[in-house]
Amino acid sequence: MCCSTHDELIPQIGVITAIKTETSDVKTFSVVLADGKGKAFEHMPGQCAMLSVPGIGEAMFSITSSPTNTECMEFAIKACGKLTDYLHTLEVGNQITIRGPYGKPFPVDDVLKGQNILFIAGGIGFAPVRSVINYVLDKRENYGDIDIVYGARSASDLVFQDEINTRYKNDIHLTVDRQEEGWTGNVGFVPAYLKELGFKTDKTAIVCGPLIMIKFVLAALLEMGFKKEQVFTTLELRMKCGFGKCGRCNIGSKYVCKDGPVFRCDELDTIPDEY
Amino acid sequence: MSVGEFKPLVVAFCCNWCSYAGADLAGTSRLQYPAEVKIIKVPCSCRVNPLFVLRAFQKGADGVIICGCHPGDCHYSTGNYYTRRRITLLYSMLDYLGIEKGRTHLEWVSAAEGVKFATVMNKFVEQVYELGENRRLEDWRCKS
Amino acid sequence: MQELMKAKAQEMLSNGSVTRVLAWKKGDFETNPEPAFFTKHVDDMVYNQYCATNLSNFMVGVEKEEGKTLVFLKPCDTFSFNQLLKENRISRDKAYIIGVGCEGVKVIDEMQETGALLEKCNVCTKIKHMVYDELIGEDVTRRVTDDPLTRFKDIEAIEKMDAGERFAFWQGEFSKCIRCNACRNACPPCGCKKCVFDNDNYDTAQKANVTTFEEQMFHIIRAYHVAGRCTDCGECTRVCPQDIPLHLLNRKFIKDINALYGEFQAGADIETLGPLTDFNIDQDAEPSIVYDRG
Amino acid sequence: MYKIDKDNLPELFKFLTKNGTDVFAPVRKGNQVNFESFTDEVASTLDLDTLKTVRSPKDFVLPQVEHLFDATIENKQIKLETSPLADKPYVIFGVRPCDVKGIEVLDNVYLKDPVDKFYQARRAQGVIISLACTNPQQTCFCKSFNIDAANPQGDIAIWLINDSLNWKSLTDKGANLTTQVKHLLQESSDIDEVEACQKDIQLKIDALPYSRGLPLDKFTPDKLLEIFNDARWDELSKACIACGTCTFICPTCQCYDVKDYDAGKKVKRYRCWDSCMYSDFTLMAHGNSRNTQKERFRQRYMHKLVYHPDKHHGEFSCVGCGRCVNKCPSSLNIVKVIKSFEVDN
Repeated sequence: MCCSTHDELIPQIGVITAIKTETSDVKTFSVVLADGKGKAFEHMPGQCAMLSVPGIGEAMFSITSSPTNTECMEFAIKACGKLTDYLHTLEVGNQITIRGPYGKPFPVDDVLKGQNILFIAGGIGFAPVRSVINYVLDKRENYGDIDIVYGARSASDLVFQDEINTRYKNDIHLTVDRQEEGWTGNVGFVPAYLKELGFKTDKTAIVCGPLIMIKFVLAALLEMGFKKEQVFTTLELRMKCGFGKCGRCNIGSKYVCKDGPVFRCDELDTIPDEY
Repeated sequence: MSVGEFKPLVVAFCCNWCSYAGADLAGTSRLQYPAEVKIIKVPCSCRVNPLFVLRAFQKGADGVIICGCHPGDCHYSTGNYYTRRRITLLYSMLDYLGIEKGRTHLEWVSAAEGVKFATVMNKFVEQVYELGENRRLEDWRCKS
Repeated sequence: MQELMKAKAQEMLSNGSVTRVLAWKKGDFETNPEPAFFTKHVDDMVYNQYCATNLSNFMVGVEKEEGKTLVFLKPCDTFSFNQLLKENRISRDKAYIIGVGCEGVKVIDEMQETGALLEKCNVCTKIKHMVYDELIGEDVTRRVTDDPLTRFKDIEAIEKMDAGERFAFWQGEFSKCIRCNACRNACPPCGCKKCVFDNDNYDTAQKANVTTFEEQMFHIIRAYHVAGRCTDCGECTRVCPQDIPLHLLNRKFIKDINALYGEFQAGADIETLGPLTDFNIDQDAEPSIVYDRG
Repeated sequence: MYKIDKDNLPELFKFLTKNGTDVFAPVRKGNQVNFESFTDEVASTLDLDTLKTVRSPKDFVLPQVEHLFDATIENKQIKLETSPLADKPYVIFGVRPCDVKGIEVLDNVYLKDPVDKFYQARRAQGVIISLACTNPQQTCFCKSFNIDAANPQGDIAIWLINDSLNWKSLTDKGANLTTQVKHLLQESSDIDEVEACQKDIQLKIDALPYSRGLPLDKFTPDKLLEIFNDARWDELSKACIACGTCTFICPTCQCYDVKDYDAGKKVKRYRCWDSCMYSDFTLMAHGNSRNTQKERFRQRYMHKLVYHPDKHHGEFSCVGCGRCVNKCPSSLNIVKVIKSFEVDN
């Protein structure tokens, strides 16, 4: 972990090395340490980091890049609040602060090993899932078949277009909420599309998206014969510390920052419905 | 900062229609008024929320002066009548809390009163010089 | 009185003329009744000299809910009710007000009587209910003083100090503040949906008093925001866990308003314009009146 | 065991402050008693008889505001200047047994995975001198949480008997401090006297209204969902006015917020106490997971009675000090909550 000599709340300084505009309100930022020592820390897919611009605020973001990217860490960030709006005004070369990694990752090196994996994402929820997909693709021999189902409000809201058209091309099923000109793919919400595609239940599913989508996807998967134990998801709540002290991101006695953000769906039944 | 070097910061909230024009006139007439005065233009003197006054002090002001149209001349008819009551109460409260009276002031300055603007500012800045650095309404974080 | 109140409340609940009753509920001790809504039975209802809470404030919470609310108000609470009514935060036809007499609210410490009454009760002149549908029981309210100026004695004492002493006095008081916001939340007119001290777009939203400046700013602005609307109900001082005499701020505004713009009692009626939303073209004093006095 | 006359306490405190140790002791100001830094001026207003300070000694280990760092941004370069950790030794004198336990509850949160270095540094510098409760009050319910008001923990325990303090060191830290001030203490072997005092305290505690057992056995982590979904929360939270009084005077409430203050030339980042009673506690750009006061109210009590025990081997994060009983503007408190769950639905 960072700065072992000082408190966990003291961040490191990072610098933005690249900014890629994904959609009208999503940008992907590449971040390395400002002192030239490369990545701020090593992480596993599904873990998060606290990014901040002093004076604006600090917030938790999932790390969008895979640990197999040895050069930098990437964060796909949607402009939707004070800090994220400000981040969108930054340019390459601007500095931010970074600390982490926080949270429990997806179990890529144990439970998921050798499994067929079904990735399901909605909107900006593709960000944390991308980390796992890239990890799996980079260690392809360790895993079985993979499928990706990804939906967004419209074609222009689909993030990571480059990878969708190249790396993911053969495995991805896209859908948008409403019919629009020039769109030849599926139209409809993710849960319905999922049922239409009718996957076999010999897979482990990884779901991320808006909460309401997660709930309906889970219902669809159960209907298709999946068990809750086969489904992993990742949640988010307001966080301030990132390691279970500041006391706000709890759902029941579980802290999302420390005991999550990745939960196996049967765990969700043991915690209150307050997320 | 040693006492000898004290150079106050004075914030003047000026209404767009009268006092700001008055300040302009003072400028174009080449009348001298102190550089310590920083003008903030407001649409009307009644736009000045008490919080503005306090926040000016917080951010390092040593004196705050509010200028508006003469009663009866408000561009919005009645704005400065409200100002009159509000600011009277605010100043009275600051006095009640033990803040020096001379740090706050209100003056009606019309667009034609360039001379008055300069005189008022000179007098007010001088008064703030006498009072010295603002200690009672300061936020040390903004000073260090 | 308590039995009369209970009987009336039960009757109105049973015959459906009100949906809920807002009153006080028995606590573990005689000394800690809590404000409560009753919808079926009123067995736990109490009314005694420890029922301090100004129930008018709770009427805002049920404004959006269906049905009529029976609320018991002490004379001074009715002023707050009127003030809320005037600001359109509650509506008259959703409330059935029963005015109850008041012998003063006792101060408790560690759930035991201290023998004292709340400060506001010691200078109370609000002996009449300003708004009600019905008065209950014989009138037990007592007038403490015929001189309405009694309540300004403490203010005058502070005004007589020199500026340095005043500053030291208030610093001593404000430094106790833990910014729990109890004064704000208990105050009927303090009703902004998003308080400026909670609004992240301003750096006034700091949640804690990091510097002495913030202690002053919070209390000046809070008092100012209710100037001309404060009925002097004294809830701020009562709820302050740190015993800060917050009423001395509000009452200073009331004193100034009375002196400069004529006698005004917020909540006495719902028609008169508040002193800060009104003006007198020829007679209003200039702010320089503050510099000129003593 | 040692002894010292109550009247000689100022001398002891003076000796400690002279030797570079800050002393905080209960001091009366107006109607209130709080832990204040000891100086000659407050010597005459020391108050060891009042049972509870308004603010808990939490202030000394987890202050309401703690500066983390200053950040400056120049030419697109961010520079951080980290605040130093606490390095001055201090003594908190007269901490009540419940508050000692309160600090232990905080330790379990802040000194474990990961360690909070600011907290750790403060904690390491402090010596806690506890004081048995000779006169417990009717708002006390420490007994329900198995805290023995007659046997205070901490580094040094004190029993105040007839204006004389019986002093017993309990830890190495306590022993060190005792050695340091030995010349101001007298040796004593009045164990009988202390035991009599303890018996007396226990009798008084047993007679308190809240000592007749609160139904805490209803609050077990295995019933988490059942309690969470209970209809009683609606009713209980009605009178809550969403202030933070209970949270801020509570010796175990531990949540904090991290805030920035832009002071022009630099940005100051600090953490400060936060309250789960506030609506912005869980507010995010896309919404709020606890939208109503009922949910916020429930969170506070669930945390104290169910979540915390679930995470910390059954330890409740309430110590029965009774401050909330005393200070809630609406007369709500944790006792009312616990009692309302006495009967199963």
